Amino acid sequence: MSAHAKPYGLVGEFRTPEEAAAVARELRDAGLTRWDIYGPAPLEEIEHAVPTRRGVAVTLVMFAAAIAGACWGYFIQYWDAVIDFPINVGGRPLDGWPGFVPSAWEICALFTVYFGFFAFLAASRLPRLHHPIFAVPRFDRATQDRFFVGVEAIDERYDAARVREIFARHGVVEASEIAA
Amino acid sequence: MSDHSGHRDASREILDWGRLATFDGPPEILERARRQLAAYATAGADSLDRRRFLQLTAASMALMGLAACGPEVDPRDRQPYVEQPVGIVPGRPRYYATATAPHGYGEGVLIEHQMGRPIKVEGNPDHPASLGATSAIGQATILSLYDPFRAQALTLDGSISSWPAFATAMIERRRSLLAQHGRGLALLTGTVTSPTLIEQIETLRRDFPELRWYRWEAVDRDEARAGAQLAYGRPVDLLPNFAAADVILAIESDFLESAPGHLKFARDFASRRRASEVKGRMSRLYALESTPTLAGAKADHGLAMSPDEIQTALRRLAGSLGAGPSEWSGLAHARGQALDAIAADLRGAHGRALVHVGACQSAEVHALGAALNHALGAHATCLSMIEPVGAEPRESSHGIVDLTEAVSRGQVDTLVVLADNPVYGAPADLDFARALRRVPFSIYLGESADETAEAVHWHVPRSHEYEAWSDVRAFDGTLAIQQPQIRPRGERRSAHELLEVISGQTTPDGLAIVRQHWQMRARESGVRDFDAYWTQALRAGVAPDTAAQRIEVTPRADLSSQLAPRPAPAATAPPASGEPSAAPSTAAARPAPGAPPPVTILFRPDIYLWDGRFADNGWLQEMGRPFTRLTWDNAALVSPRTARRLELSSADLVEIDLGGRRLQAPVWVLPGQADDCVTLPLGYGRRRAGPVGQDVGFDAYTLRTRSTLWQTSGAILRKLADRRHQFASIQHESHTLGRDLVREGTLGQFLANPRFASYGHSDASLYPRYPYPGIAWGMSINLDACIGCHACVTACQAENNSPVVGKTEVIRDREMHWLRIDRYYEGSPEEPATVFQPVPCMQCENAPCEVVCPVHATVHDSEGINDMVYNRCVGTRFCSNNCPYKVRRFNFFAYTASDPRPRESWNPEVTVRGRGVMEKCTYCVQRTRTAMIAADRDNRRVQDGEVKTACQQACPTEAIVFGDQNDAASAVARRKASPLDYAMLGALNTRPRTTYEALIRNPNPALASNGTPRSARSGEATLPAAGGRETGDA
Amino acid sequence: MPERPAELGYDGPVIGPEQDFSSVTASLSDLVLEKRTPRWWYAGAAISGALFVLFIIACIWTFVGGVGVWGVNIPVAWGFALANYVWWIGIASGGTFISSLFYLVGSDWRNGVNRTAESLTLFAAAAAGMMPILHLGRQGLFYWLFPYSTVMGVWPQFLSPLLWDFFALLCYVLTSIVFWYIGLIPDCATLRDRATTRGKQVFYGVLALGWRGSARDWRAYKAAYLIMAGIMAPMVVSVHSIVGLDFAAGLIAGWHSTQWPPYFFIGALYSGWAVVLALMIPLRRLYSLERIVTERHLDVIAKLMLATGLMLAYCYLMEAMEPFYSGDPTKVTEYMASAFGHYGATFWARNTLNIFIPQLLWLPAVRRNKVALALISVGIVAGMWIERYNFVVSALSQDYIPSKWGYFGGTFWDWAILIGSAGLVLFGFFIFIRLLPVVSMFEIREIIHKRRPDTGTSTRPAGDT
Amino acid sequence: MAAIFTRRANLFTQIALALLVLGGLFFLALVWGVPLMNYNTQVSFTPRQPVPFSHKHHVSGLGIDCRYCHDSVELASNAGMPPTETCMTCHSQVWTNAAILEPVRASLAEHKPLRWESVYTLPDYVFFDHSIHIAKGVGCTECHGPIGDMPLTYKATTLYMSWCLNCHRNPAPHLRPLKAVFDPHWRRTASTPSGKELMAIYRIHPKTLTDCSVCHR
Repeated sequence: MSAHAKPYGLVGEFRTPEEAAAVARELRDAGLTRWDIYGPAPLEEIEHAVPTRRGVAVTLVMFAAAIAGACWGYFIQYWDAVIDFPINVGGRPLDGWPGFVPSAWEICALFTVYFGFFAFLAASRLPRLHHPIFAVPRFDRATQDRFFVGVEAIDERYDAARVREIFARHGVVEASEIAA
Repeated sequence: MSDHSGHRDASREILDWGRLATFDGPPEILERARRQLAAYATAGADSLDRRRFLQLTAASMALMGLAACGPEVDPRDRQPYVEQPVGIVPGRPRYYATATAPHGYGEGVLIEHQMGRPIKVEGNPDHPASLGATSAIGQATILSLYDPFRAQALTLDGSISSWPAFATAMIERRRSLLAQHGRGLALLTGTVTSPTLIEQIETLRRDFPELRWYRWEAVDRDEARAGAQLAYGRPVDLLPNFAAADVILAIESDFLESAPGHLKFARDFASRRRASEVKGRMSRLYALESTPTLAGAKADHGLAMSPDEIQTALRRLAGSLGAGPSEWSGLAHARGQALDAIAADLRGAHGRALVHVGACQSAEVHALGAALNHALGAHATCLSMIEPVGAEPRESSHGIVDLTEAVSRGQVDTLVVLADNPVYGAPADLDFARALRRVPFSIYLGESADETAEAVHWHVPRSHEYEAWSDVRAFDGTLAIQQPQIRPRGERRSAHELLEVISGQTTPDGLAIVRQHWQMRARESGVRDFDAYWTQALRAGVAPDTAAQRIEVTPRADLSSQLAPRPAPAATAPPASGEPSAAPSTAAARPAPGAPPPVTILFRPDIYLWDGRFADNGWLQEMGRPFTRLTWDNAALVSPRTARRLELSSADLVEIDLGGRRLQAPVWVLPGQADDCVTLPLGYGRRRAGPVGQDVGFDAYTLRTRSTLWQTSGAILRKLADRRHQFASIQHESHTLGRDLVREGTLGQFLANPRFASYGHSDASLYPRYPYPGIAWGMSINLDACIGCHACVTACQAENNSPVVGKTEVIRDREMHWLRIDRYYEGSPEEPATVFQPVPCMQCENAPCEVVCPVHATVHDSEGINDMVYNRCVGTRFCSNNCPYKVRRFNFFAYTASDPRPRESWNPEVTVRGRGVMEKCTYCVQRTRTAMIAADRDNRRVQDGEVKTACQQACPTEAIVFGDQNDAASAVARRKASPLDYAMLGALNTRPRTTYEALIRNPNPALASNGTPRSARSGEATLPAAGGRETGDA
Repeated sequence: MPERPAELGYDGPVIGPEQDFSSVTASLSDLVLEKRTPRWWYAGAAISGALFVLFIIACIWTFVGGVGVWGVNIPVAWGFALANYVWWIGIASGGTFISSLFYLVGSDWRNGVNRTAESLTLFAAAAAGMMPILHLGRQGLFYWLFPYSTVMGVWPQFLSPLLWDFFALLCYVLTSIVFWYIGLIPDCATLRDRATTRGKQVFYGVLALGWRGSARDWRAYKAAYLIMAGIMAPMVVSVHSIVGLDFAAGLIAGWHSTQWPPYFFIGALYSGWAVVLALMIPLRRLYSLERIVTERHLDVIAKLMLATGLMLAYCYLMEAMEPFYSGDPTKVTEYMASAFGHYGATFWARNTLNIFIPQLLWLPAVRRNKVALALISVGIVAGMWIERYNFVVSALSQDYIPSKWGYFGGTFWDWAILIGSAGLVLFGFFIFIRLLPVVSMFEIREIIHKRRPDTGTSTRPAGDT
Repeated sequence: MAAIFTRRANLFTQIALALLVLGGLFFLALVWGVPLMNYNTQVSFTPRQPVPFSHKHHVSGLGIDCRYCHDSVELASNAGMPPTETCMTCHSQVWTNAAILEPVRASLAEHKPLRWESVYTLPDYVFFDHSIHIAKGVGCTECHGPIGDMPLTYKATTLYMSWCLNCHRNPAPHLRPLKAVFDPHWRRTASTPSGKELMAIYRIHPKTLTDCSVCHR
């Protein structure tokens, strides 16, 4: 670890989600905000330990997209068939609204899924191939079987010593400070 | 297009001969046509250049002339005339009157021209043999005109020669002939009804006193002639009047299909059959026949019987009606009761009864017919007689047999063949080809390089009847001038021109020849202003009062004694020379022991190919035969019972053994065929023809001998084990299976309850009905009047650029006719009642096809026509699936691009469809739109009858009526007001604009049990269960 | 691996008890990263690849020659293409349905098979997507189904079932791609981190989009995934109902019936299950995944298949009852024709393969005999195609107008397209099992964790140095 | 562990994403834009002609009526291109040996038609009828642009179906009194009857004008 380079923060490696979650709770109580847990699967205890609104945000975006998609899907059909170029098709009424529903629904689904995907990427700032945290030793196991707690230095309540102490109390395998 | 029904003469013009379009150098044009069409085969815009080429460039005419010398023309070129012909308005059709003579007798036609190119044939309303209608063949003549495979080059012994060379040779020949007074000079013609030609022959006789004129038609009216000779002691032509007859007895009659004047006969007949109009005055038709005819199909009682039985039957009738010795009335006959009932009916209709005998019947039968007519008092009312229209050579013996003998005796050294392809059609036992080859100097004037052309020295290509000047007489003697519609291509010459060469004129001019003759006629009939007379005759298409004079003759009293005392056995056709003979057939083979019992063979012309002369016409080849529904094939037709007896089924191959002559033919089981009679349609199996006609079907002529031209007995059918033929039939199921397709009943039912056929009509719908305030095009089809002649189908094909797809595609059910005539059977397979039902697009107001199209390619217009927008179609084919009437056709391949016809022959008013596009009947929207624009230009409404659909215009029986059904006064509105009006499959609530008038039959109550029981919903009761496919199917 | 892991039994757990995060991660990602490409893979890829090439040739031939090279005609204007289409889209639906619906109901066995099912969906949907375009008369103009009117000023006709179908298929393909990919992201991250060569690291690294497994990201991820699943489930139903409407909305007597949407959807699930089984059984053996895709999985799907088969049987009965109940002669003739007429053979083949034989699944013995199960599944897959073929063709061949009855027969190119499209799907599948984990690793980890919340993680410090 | 991607990778990613988005937008632009480009529609393109015929000179300059040359325009679908004779009616008197008129004289002498390059080319499945448009008061310039002021004739309109529909859906603004139809410089004045009135006079029912069969047969 280099003293002069501005550090990204302190990252601790843990064996179990419970340990990581415990650390998280302490950090939260300590009022830190710029920290996160990195793990190989979405596990309840961790979810409970990490406060975030991203899920809600994504949900709202997708809901809006669904409404928008449905409306647009119906509107283009209605406008084309009834207003822009009305044609007598087999003696059926121009505004055959039941016939507009299927396409409208499909477009609604399309919008929902795609905006959901984009919302997820935006919420988690992906794609981002490079990230300082990848410098952490054995961080590759964050996607396999280990749990990492990373605390960012830019958090105004950040105090490397204190964090190390919390890590240690919860049986950290190794705590390493990495450059930004 | 529409206007000639109104102010007709204004729209018909005299062709400016000097300016006629020509097809010099066709190879370039055709080549380009094919290339260009192919280039656009895949796009809807495939015909893009073609139409500009046709319509937008005023110079396409000039171009025709220049194609040979000019470079390839950029399709984006606009080429104006250098000097614009007077009266030519680019984009406007013009009509020119002329006549066609498919069977030797004239039928007046008007030819529609676009930018100087003949495009479509219409009937000439002023011509007695047309009355505005055309036959299927008449419609198809335009395709023959454009047939790129017709001969163009004059050949000597098969190698290309030139006209001058021929002329010189001919002149030399002439000298030597003059020296010997024409000894050895022989002329072989077909039926000749052209006064000019007759005069020319007479002129020849002056130079060559010993000239001998022979006449031969493969399918001739010799029997009728001989019959008249026998009955009246002199040749006469009979003119039946079917409008006046209450009861008609048709003896295998051709009066609805091919007899001279058949179009008029059909019109008259129908005028007494449209039940909703004539009510109780509806006439009754009986038919006795060995093989089904259209007349038989329309008959209220059709009795199938062998030729012998027919003769016996006639004698029995003659006996009981006082037309013959009364003991005849006791003659034993299987259908005795029926015959007695018929006799009673005829007797009851004395003076309003008529007997008509088909050309294929023996002279005796014709004579008997004459006797019956006399006894029934028909002569005064329903039948008149005229001098024969066809010229009779004055030689006593003038048949092809005599010619062959003369040749073999070496008496002929110069033979001029004007007859149509005698080598192909001549009796098999003559070996005429060999004889012909022995003639030192032989000339053949033939349209294509056919079987005859290869057996002669000089083959002079014959110009098409629309390419040359001539004149022709109709069935009643009326004269019409044939004026060329287009300049002949290559070395083509007409018969007149050829004869002119023989009489010493090396550069003959057809116009001069004909005009000269007509000047003479005019002088005789004391016409002062000849030019006016000539112009008027050309414009009208008929020469005023040239109909033959009626003559009064009665059958000779001793007629019955003239006839053989006992009904002669079958196969009694006299030799072609014409005198009647009742001698039993000599060709009859003795059946070998153990062989299946012999059957009678009937030789009959094919209804469309006739004697084979139309074999090169794709439209006629692909036209479904009215009964068999076969295309691209003929078949040995056998009755269901005979088929069972011989363990045959349709498409089995059999070997027909007739006294040692063998022929392999596929079998088709045909309901209504007489038992133990096998019909072999003529005209197929051409060995040397164009790519269309060559080797299609089998050649029945190979069994036809001089003494058995029409029928012969003693043939053996041997089934060739496990070998089957693949037929291209366009209809596989022959019953309505109780579906609400055809509604019918008897006259009795109708009179009792006029609305008996209108039931089960629900207009209930969730949706409001779409309003059609302006014009509402509609069509009504009268099933009583439809005789199944297929003129409408051909007319539709001609008008709407429907391609010919060929046999393999038809086998795959991909034929392209927009209009089809369904043929359904009812009752017993032995003697079924036949129904013809024309099915165009129904133009449903609630069109199922439109709703399923994802791209708006088929939608409604404000007149209620179900538009088909070819250029918008992507080809999902859902519309066809969803059409309950199955009237939509799909371009599975680029049919139009591969169609050999030159592209300048397509109708420029209709898009030529490319590959992958759906198409269908549009009520000839190009015609309705043209008429509406014309009307709109001067702010008026379209008059009723101002626009006719192609099918309606061609129909000889006025079965199809089209017009604005919103206009209560219109013909169509009146038809639709009939109580018999019904919608096909009306229960589907598609609200078709095309409706039908239920079929009414007029059976003899005394015969109600016989033959054809039927109820309003006929079908369920009398029919075998689903899939009764006994008509067979390859 | 020579010695093969023992089976866990049909009532056993959905995951081997000894499995933990490290072991599943290792075994699954090694299949992709470490394992030498096995011979059977080359063989399979070669064969399916060859068929794929055949497919391409057949397509080109159809474009060049026109749909005339097929056996279609009037009246039978739709033939193989539509049967193939309905068949493939059905198979696709099955896949999506497994992964979405059973995700929503949270059944743990689903995590073992959803990845395979989804991948199958993808390729099947691709094959299905080809058919409607191929069968057009003028394939190049298919884009006219888009609402695009710059030049012509004309819009598509939105009341046409074909247009609904177009939208349904388009949206379905697009959405299932995303649904499939989003499920892959965390696993790609795992592969990125286990990859040993630079090439693989970059390849999977890019696919992983830099996924770090942050808890906050996981939350966004799960929210999106849950709602997607919630949308995909009804979407699958709608897509196949619309396919059913392509026929039900028609006037053809044999098609004009309200029961097709459910009928088609049930058929779709049925073929979906069958294909998953038919592929899973050999795959788990060849990749020795017995401890991860356990016999329990097979048992569950087999039971589901049996149940769906019974529903289908009910539909067949309704199909038979309707014409006779309505008494419409046309419908009756048409049904009789399809059952005993020209296409009778296909009718009975479908009943045998789809209804009669699968009844064997009542017997545990059969259900638990993997060979038998695989064979039955393959039979069902074939049977479903035959059902669609019979349905499309026989109804058209004999409808209202007897005079225009006619029959359809497939040409060489028809068969080439059918078999070739199978090549397309299988080839894609082979590529998939070589490049990506055949089982979703992170979802398996979830099960493991759920199973033993106390000892969710590795006991032995794997990979410690 | 060593990070797989350097910091630059993120930059690349962002660039790639940006390009992706731009590419998509560009594609859409093409789909909608390209068909409307003059290059595609040939609008304002002037084809080479055998003779540099100037409508400006003959129509505006000499005041020759359109129908003098296009004589079937009131009668038939086709406006008609003048036969060489027509040119020679004057040019046998004036400019008798002008070099640019050589092709015309040649045409008459060799009896070969002049080959004009077509300016307005309709696809073959479109059936346009001049006569009815003339009869309903649609002036030449509605489609042919300022033809009276064209030294060389160029294509003035796209001839796209959407362009046709503009007028067929709402004819009123495009109508003029019959006497003004052939006037290349006609302007609507206060005295000219309104489009509505003209529609009434001509009995034009826009509802029926968008029927497919009006133009496609």
